[in-house]
Amino acid sequence: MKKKHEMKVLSVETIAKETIEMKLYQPEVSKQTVPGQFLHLLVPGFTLRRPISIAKVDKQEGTITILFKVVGGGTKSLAAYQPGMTVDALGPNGNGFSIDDVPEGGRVLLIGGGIGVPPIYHLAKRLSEKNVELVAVLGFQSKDYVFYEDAFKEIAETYVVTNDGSYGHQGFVTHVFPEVGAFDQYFSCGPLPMLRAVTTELKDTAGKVSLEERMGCGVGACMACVLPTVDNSYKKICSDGPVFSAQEVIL
Amino acid sequence: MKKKHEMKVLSVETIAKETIEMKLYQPEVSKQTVPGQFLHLLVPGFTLRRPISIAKVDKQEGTITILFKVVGGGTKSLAAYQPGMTVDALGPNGNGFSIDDVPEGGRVLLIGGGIGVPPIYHLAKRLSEKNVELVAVLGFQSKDYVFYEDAFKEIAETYVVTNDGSYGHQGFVTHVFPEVGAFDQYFSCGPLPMLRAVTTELKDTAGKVSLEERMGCGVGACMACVLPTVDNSYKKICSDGPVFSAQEVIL
Amino acid sequence: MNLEVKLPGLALKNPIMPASGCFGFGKEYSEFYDLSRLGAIIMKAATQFERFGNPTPRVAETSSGMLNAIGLQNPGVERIIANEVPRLAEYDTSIIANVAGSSLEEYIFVTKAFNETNDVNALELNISCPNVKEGGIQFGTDPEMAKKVTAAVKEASNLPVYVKLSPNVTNIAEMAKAVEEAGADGLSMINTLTGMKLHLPTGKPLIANQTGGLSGAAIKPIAIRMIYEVRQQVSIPIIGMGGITTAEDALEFLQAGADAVAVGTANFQNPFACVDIIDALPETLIKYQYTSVQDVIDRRSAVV
Amino acid sequence: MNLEVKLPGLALKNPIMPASGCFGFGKEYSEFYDLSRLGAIIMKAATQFERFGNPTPRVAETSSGMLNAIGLQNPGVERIIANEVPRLAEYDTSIIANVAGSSLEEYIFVTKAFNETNDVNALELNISCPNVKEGGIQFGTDPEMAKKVTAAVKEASNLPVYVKLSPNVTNIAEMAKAVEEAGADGLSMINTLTGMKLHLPTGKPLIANQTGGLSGAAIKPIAIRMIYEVRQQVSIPIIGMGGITTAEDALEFLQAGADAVAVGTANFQNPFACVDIIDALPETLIKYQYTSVQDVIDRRSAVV
Ligand SMILES: Cc1cc2nc3c(=O)[nH]c(=O)nc-3n(C[C@H](O)[C@H](O)[C@H](O)COP(=O)(O)OP(=O)(O)OC[C@H]3O[C@@H](n4cnc5c(N)ncnc54)[C@H](O)[C@@H]3O)c2cc1C
Ligand SMILES: Cc1cc2nc3c(=O)[nH]c(=O)nc-3n(C[C@H](O)[C@H](O)[C@H](O)COP(=O)(O)OP(=O)(O)OC[C@H]3O[C@@H](n4cnc5c(N)ncnc54)[C@H](O)[C@@H]3O)c2cc1C
Ligand SMILES: Cc1cc2nc3c(=O)[nH]c(=O)nc-3n(C[C@H](O)[C@H](O)[C@H](O)COP(=O)(O)O)c2cc1C
Ligand SMILES: Cc1cc2nc3c(=O)[nH]c(=O)nc-3n(C[C@H](O)[C@H](O)[C@H](O)COP(=O)(O)O)c2cc1C
Ligand code: FES
Ligand code: FES
Repeated sequence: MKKKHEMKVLSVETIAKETIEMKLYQPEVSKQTVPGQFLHLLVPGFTLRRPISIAKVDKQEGTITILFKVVGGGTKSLAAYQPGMTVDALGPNGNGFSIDDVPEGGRVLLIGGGIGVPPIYHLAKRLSEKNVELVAVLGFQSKDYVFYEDAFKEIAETYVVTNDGSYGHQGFVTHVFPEVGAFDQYFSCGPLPMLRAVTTELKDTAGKVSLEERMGCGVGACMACVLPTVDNSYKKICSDGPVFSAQEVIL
Repeated sequence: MKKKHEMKVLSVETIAKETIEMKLYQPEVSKQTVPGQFLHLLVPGFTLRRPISIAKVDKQEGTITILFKVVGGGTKSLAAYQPGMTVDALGPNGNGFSIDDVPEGGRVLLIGGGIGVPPIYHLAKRLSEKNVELVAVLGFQSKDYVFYEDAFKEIAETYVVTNDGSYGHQGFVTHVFPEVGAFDQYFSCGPLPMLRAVTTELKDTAGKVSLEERMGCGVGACMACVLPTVDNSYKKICSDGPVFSAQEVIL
Repeated sequence: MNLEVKLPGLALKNPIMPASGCFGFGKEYSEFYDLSRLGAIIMKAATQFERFGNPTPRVAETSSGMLNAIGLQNPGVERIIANEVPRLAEYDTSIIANVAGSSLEEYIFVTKAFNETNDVNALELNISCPNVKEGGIQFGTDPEMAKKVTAAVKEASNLPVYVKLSPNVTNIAEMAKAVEEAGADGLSMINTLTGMKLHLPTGKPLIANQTGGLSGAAIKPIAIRMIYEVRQQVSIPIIGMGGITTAEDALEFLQAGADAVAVGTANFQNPFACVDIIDALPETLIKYQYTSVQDVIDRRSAVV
Repeated sequence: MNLEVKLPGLALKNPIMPASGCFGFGKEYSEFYDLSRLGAIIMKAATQFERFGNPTPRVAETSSGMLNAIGLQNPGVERIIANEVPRLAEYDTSIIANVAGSSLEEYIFVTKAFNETNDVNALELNISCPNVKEGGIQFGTDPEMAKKVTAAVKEASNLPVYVKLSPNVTNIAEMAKAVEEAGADGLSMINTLTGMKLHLPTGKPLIANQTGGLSGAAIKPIAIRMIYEVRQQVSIPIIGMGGITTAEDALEFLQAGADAVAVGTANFQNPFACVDIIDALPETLIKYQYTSVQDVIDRRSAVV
């Protein structure tokens, strides 16, 4: 049976502009989680839970790290949490990135945009344990928003792109694709316009994308978060996703 | 001009069953307050402010002490406040007990019931500075709910009554009136049935009672908290009261 | 503590059930607890054919509430009967089918289909879905139309019919009386209130469908008022809903005039909402000096 | 930043005003700030004679909202004109008088009285007060009655008339069109939704009047939807209200179709609500790329 978890907050840190890293203690969940899954967090005073991806887990410590951008009331409220407080969370929710079909010794392109970078980091860590060569392209609005560059550099050939050119390459993530060389497969998470550009650019390559939609239940019951699929059907982002084959869905 | 105050919580203590004493720091308000006035507290997540009487002030320290009973969501939330947090308060609101007409050397009966005891304590302190003889009758549900008995004993001849007889006299506050001797005037605060009994019993004595009603604005604008008066008019408890001459109002 | 209530077609072990559309067909929540604990389950709306519903975004949060415009997405009544009902029938609980449609014919089709199953105990006739352009809403706001569809559905089936009323009307008692006259076995109320939220950066509605149905704690006072009002004027049982989150809320609905209650939006915040309420109900009834759920209903009738 | 808006009879320095009944006659709030900062002030409802209103309790809290059943307590129009209007006229702001009544005659009496003063700039015709037994609400829910009272009030006065609509109707646009046809200069919407809360220990309504009007953030999505809907169908200006608490809320109302807004319940939580919104409005408009309040109105018209 699934559970609701009271997760203890271990730390809350602002690691880039409007970007909070929060470390939570919950050994059970840290053991079950695969990259790309999310927690569904209850923020007191708000009707709906907030979906936030898991950015990394430490099974030894029994911890889970999430990263979020302060955009509205819910994330603002979460950002004000103090260590020692607890967060009511459901999860790990969603399917996560399946990496079974990534061959040993293969070369994989990872593309993260903004607050879509954290789940890609989780995935990178897992892939790096698997002896695959990783190339990461990370896009941010501007210099102030950049995070996790060093962490990526440890495990991947890393390109940072900023929209305004204030750091790294200037432009969109797709602008550096010509430089990254050949790869077998790609994984991407980020804002919809980025995913559209990425999937169009890479339409002949096998790829997986992680998507977002406004959610009601977060468990697959309410049909709030559906996405049309190419076979004229639909998928639920919260339970069939958030990760989909780029070929399967219509963005 | 009136202000909204951010009051710093200095301490929060459970001093009797379901009864919380909270000390707040706000020098300006501590200087202005007269006994019987109240604060109107904003509790995050609730639409309406909560009226809570001021139980004592310390002008030197710049502090205000309030006492409240945990009855619903608002008071429950307040009871969970930690020292260092701040409370958004309006006040001091209301008229308070006027003690100008209490003659030096007179004898005054104070009657407090349950959570109506705190404003009576504030009044007792003020009266005790004035050289009047004080008799206090304090009513509580049962032993577990008794508080401030010792504090009263320092300044008043004190009778404690519990409804179930588990402490002090058994029954209602009015039951000990025959024992308290003569007095010039009385002041009372407590639940409506108690005030009805008190004002009926003492209908020939000058008296002042402090009343409660559900409030909207708390400042006299919305007409939520009205009370009929004997002259076929009405008064607003939040701004004309909460203290009224017992002869003036219809309970 | 005895939590049982008996309603037409429904012998409920407790008065708590998930509201239609907020619990799918139970599958997802069966991973959180044993569905046999529920008084009943109201399934997601069924239409004649599969429906894909509205474009996204379909939900938006509001103060103490939410808007939704799912648009009756469902696999169609036949697949519901084939795939969902048998799975739910494994649980020791009653099954209520929510019947939707955009025409009288569609309502009748869906009703007949459920009538032929053995595992559906009652129908909830959804004449009030505000999120479909055709049909739906007119049936729910015009007493004559409501009568017509109620009578047609009654005739098409032997199952007890609970008509689900829309709160978006000037006179709710008039609607209730109309469907009672047309033969409804019970009422279910309230459905959502039509609302809207704008997306400030564009100034346009946040929900793709423009309007959505407002549910959650925000609407509870309206639900209580309507149930109280209807209880004075009709005698058929009422399944009450609209913002129920706690056992105290459930009690308030029973006191107001409901005979059982459904929990909708609260499931999203707390997937255990229904069972948490069931667990807390005995102590809540004791706190307010009731001896059973039926006692609340009986003593209320004395008052009204 | 230019916050001005021009409405019939009202040249407002900013679009923010306190809502009727939530600000008395301004006296109490004048102890918190200078009332000249307000775009306008809508006074508490006035009736022909003094009214003592309903018994207490008159208010109850709900999730993100409150119920009230004050019952139009007021000193009567003559004393309002004698004692309240002159005091308010000292401030550099517009005065809107809220006209209530239980009969056509009473509406006309009150209207004529205000018409004779020099300091009242406009009338808000309250045909929607849900908390008085006679009259009031029928005027607000029946388009023919609404037309009648609007026409009568228009005839009795030279002042611009803003008709305050009740949300407790099946079809708000129909009501809006009816009063527009009858000559209304503007609309004011929405008044409160009828609601109820029970006192669990007794199982009876908490508010002495049984039902009360629901206001506050809880009703905002309903207000936005109704204003949006009405804006598509009528062209007279709208003073929008219902749950406004922040400058972003005010902007949402303007985007939806309001030309100015009123703040009610929020004053109780924060006595500075109106001026806090006025202070935050320029930065809020800038954030969403507007150059003035009029710009919001103009660009919305292009969309609608
Ligand atoms: C599967 C998934 C994973 C996500 N992972 C992350 C993450 O790791 N870090 C992060 O910063 N953000 C993530 N998001 C986005 C995040 O959920 C929203 O930023 C957040 O819910 C905003 O809440 P708020 O109260 O601050 O904003 P508000 O705008 O006030 O929220 C109002 C409502 O809209 C919903 N909402 C607003 N923006 C989004 C959005 N982009 N996607 C879905 N719902 C939204 C909120 O959940 C809430 O119900 C993820 C979204 C999804 C669907
Ligand atoms: C002038 C005045 C002074 C007061 N002083 C004290 C005091 O010193 N200590 C103390 O413990 N209590 C005092 N009260 C009562 C106190 O205001 C209520 O107990 C408190 O508001 C309950 O809030 P809640 O959220 O816990 O309860 P809930 O029942 O959840 O509150 C719901 C709503 O009802 C209102 N309400 C509930 N009970 C009362 C009540 N008795 N009087 C007025 N409004 C009520 C609340 O303010 C709120 O708006 C005073 C009341 C008044 C009018
Ligand atoms: C996401 C969602 C989907 C819904 N779908 C349906 C539906 O298919 N049929 C129906 O009759 N009511 C539907 N409703 C209405 C609920 O059953 C219920 O009447 C309403 O939400 C009020 O209850 P609540 O406040 O507890 O959610 C839906 C509500 C929500 C929030
Ligand atoms: C306590 C109270 C008293 C009110 N009195 C009146 C009134 O006298 N006349 C009127 O037209 N509206 C009255 N209203 C309705 C408000 O003016 C407003 O339309 C409604 O409360 C919605 O706005 P809000 O959510 O900002 O409060 C009253 C509202 C409240 C809360
Ligand atoms: S959020 Fe309910 S189905 Fe995905
Ligand atoms: S609470 Fe508004 S007048 Fe007293």
